[in-house]
Amino acid sequence: MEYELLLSGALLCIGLYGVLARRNGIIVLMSIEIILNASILNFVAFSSYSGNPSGQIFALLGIAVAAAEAAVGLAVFLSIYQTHGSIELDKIRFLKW
Amino acid sequence: MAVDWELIAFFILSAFEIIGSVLVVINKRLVRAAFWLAMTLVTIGVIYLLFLSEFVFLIQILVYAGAVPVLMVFGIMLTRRKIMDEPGQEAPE
Amino acid sequence: MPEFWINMGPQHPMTHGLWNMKVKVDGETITDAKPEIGYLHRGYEKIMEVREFQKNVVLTDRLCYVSSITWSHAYCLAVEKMMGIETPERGQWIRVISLELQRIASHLMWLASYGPDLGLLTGLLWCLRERELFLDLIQLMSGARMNQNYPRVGGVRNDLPENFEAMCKRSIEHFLEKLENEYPKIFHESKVFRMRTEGVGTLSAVDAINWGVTGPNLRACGVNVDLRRLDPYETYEEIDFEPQIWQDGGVGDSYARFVVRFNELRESCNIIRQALEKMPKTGPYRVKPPRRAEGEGYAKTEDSRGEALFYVIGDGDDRPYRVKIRSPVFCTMAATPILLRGNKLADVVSILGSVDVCVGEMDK
Amino acid sequence: MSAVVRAAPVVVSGRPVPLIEKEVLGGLKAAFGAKLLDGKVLRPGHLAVTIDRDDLIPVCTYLQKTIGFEHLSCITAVDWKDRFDCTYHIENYYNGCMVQVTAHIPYDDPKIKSLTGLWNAANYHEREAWDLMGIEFEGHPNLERILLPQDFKFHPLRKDFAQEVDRQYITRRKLRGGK
Amino acid sequence: MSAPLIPNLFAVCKVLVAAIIGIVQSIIYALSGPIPPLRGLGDWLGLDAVITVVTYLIVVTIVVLWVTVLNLFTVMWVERKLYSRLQDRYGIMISIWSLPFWPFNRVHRPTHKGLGYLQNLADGVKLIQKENITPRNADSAMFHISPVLIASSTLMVFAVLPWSSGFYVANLDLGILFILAAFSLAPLGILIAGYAANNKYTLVGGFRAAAMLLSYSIPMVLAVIALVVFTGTLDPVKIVQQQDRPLVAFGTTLPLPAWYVFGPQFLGFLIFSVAMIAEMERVPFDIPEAEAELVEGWTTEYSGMRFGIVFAFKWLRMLAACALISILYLGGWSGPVFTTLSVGGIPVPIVPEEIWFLLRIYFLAAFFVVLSWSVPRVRIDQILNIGWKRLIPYSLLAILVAAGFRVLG
Repeated sequence: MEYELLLSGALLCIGLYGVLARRNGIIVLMSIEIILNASILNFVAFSSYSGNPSGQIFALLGIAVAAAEAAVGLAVFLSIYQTHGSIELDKIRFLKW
Repeated sequence: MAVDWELIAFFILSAFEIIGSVLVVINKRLVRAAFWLAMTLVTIGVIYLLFLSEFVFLIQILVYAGAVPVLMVFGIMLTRRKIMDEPGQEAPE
Repeated sequence: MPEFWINMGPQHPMTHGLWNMKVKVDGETITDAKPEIGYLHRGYEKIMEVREFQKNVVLTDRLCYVSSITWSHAYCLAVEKMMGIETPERGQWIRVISLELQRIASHLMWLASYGPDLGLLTGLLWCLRERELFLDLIQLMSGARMNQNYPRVGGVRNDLPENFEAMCKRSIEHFLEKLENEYPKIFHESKVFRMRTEGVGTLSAVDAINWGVTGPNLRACGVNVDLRRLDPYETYEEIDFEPQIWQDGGVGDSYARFVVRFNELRESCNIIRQALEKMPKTGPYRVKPPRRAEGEGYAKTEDSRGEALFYVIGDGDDRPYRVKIRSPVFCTMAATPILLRGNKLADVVSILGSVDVCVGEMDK
Repeated sequence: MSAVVRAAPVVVSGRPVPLIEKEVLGGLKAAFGAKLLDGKVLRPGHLAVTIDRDDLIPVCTYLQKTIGFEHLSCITAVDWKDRFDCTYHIENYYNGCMVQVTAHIPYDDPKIKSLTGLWNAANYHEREAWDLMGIEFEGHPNLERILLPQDFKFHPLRKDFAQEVDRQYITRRKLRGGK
Repeated sequence: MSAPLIPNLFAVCKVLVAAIIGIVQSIIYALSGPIPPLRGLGDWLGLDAVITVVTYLIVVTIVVLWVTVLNLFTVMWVERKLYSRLQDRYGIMISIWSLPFWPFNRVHRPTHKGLGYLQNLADGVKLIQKENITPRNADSAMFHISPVLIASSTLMVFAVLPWSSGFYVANLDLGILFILAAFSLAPLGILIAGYAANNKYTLVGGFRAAAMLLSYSIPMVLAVIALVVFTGTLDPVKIVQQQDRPLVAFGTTLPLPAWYVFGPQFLGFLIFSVAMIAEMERVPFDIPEAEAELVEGWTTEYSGMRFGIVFAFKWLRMLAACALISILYLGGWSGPVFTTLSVGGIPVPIVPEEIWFLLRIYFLAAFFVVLSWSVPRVRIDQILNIGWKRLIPYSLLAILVAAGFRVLG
């Protein structure tokens, strides 16, 4: 049990590092995917150890949300790219138009 | 000699998982990052399989590993201009 | 999505020959196009200045390698007009037959290459199969399949062989049967084919005339211009045929160009049949041309791709002083940017395939 | 209203009209008079006029706009060693009449007005004439080499461009290896 | 109700492997007199886990060979012969007589006169000899990895695809879902290949592949969902068993098998077939490698056997797609049984299930071949329109219809 928690914590830390340290928007999006995966892993692990299938249902919900989030995030980054010509996050100083 | 094969498999997969996700966040080339992301997603799906939740595993591969990295690479292609202009400008960051 | 240029050519499955179509795409939509030609420029106009009148026929054969006879015939006609000689009647009829046979062969080659352009390889094989019939007829008539060297200044090289008429009729019967029953199944009766061709590459009649687009491409815009009617040469006056025009609507798209060419196949068969009926069975087919000539002569003929114009100037020597070749594809190529703009990348093949590009005559 | 005057650019019919060339020539002579250096009927449906290069634009505008010669078929540049000739074949699709307008250009100043304002078709023809004969068309939007490479230095159709003046025979002696 | 030729591939192989390992074990035990440490090796070989692992390896090898060597070559041969017939030509004709090393070759025997089954082998040999070119500025690692990705994801399909009720590697409860998941992995490889080759044609081809495959995997999955509503299971063997009975409709027994095509699932069958043509990248929908405008699409820069792999796995996907359609809608391997022989007490069916299944697969393949060689290619915007505006609403309708029939009985 503790191993799964360790793995999920490690994934969370790696994803947080990616979100905080990298400037490229798409890498940030990928890091968010990794964080989401860490939480879904927890859901599945707890459901497996407790024998309660509702954790798996949460996992399925999380997967669907993550896929939708990736699509929406990419759409946002594409429009940012079209207006700013870049997806470097620290170069985008204003989000007005 | 009772070897916990599941634990060994879990350790191997976790090693893959952590190496892959580290490679995702430190990679300079975005397409490689997307490839490693796909690998971590598939690996985590196999970890779900260790927890005897096949359905989550299959949905993970079908939706997550099948669609999300493709979307990522799609976005990478659409936002990289350098390859269009002059061949060979593989963009670092 | 950034815009970028895509080179379609010089080595590309789309280009039937060597030319480079630079296409600027925004995603899949074409925003600009630029043809780059000249890869096959052989300096014909210069070479022809140092060869005698008769010997240039060999060169003009090679202007377009799929419709040799029409080109060398246009050259011979121009030289005859400059010299002021007239082909005997049987020679004219033989020329008409050979021209129409060559036109069918050329159009079939176009149709054959249009198939793979749209991803329909079966069309290629079927059209080449029927093209063999006409190549055999041409071979029977002139002795060669590709560069016939058949028209002469003042007539044609040799008379028709004995059983030519019967074989010609039989081949045409066979071909017409295929044309009516088989080809529509994979071409214009196919829904996907119409989806690919209808509404792409539209060209209005005013634009087409202004850009100098001629031939079937112009008739596909709804303009009733056929030089066989408008400025009859040889014996086309005596033949009853209908120039094929796109009737429905003023703008010509790829489908209109397809339909016009496809109907021209049928119409050419009709012309050949009439010519076989009406031609005198015996008689001279050639007059001897003078060796030297002075003056100028021009001939415009309806080539299989458009208006072929030869303008020959002689200065009293036995060689032409200046020969100008007007290639229809050369002028159509100038209009391709306005044909392509606004369409999708996949329509480049559908449009450029339908205008029937022959690089040999374009680059001279 | 004669069959000549037809300003609408879209043609519906295409049959030769007899004696059209005399009518066109008469109209041209009436409109330009002495500016036509030469004007003659060559064949039925075909006439040739000669003008100076300054009159090119008016004559062609008259031909296109007034009497409906809508098709610029060909532009030919000829090197006569003392002058250049630029010959325009302009055709009327309605009645099948073709006018051959020849403009004289002096040898040392090969320049002439561009016709791209009237016919878009003139674009490629003029580029070709510049490429091969070196006649400069003033007002052309994009006058660069078209058939020859961009870095080609000469205009090969001129008569002084080095060419093989010998007849292109292969004699039996040559075939056997002699001179 | 015919029977399979192989009752259970895994069990058969396990018996064989156990027998062989038993022989090896007895040899080792015999040798362990002079060399005592070998006894431990013998004991280890006798473990059940070792036998299972070895059996799995052997079963996977058998299925891969069966798929690639036999069925891949046959389906390629079917396609090439069939479209040659369609185009009035002979097609492939290299036979064993024309191979240079064939010892019984007579001198004046015409070499190109034969069935042509070996032509694919000859083409493969030719491709192996060719140079593998990597473009200079390509992202070389990704460029090399993507054929592997495509090939492995395609072979994953055959891990759970049953060839009869006994001929499979593993039978999962969620087998159909696994197959669809494996199918959905290939676009990533295609996209990476298109990006990594550093070529505009491959880039545009990759775009098109991603856009098309994403839009067509949705109706594919939706059609399967409609079927699942109807069947209540995702196990391919059970789905086939459900279809292996006569069709009862309106209270009468019709002279038809109860395939899911004949009924409310017909719409789903059409949608699934169209989506599968797109997955196979065959001609009406082969815009990712439209050879007319993009030279070879995303496979432009591949050469040598890498191109061969990419190319051959297109046919493998076609094979898998035909098998899937057949399992889901056309009754799989169910077929009439004529008689069974008895060979040494073991009943051997004369026309076993595998034959029925292969017949159905090749018939479907022939249908797709004829279809794809008689229509032109569709444009990218049209193909996306068909996918998003037609197929997805229709597949939702199919789900509704299936649910309605399920509720009303």
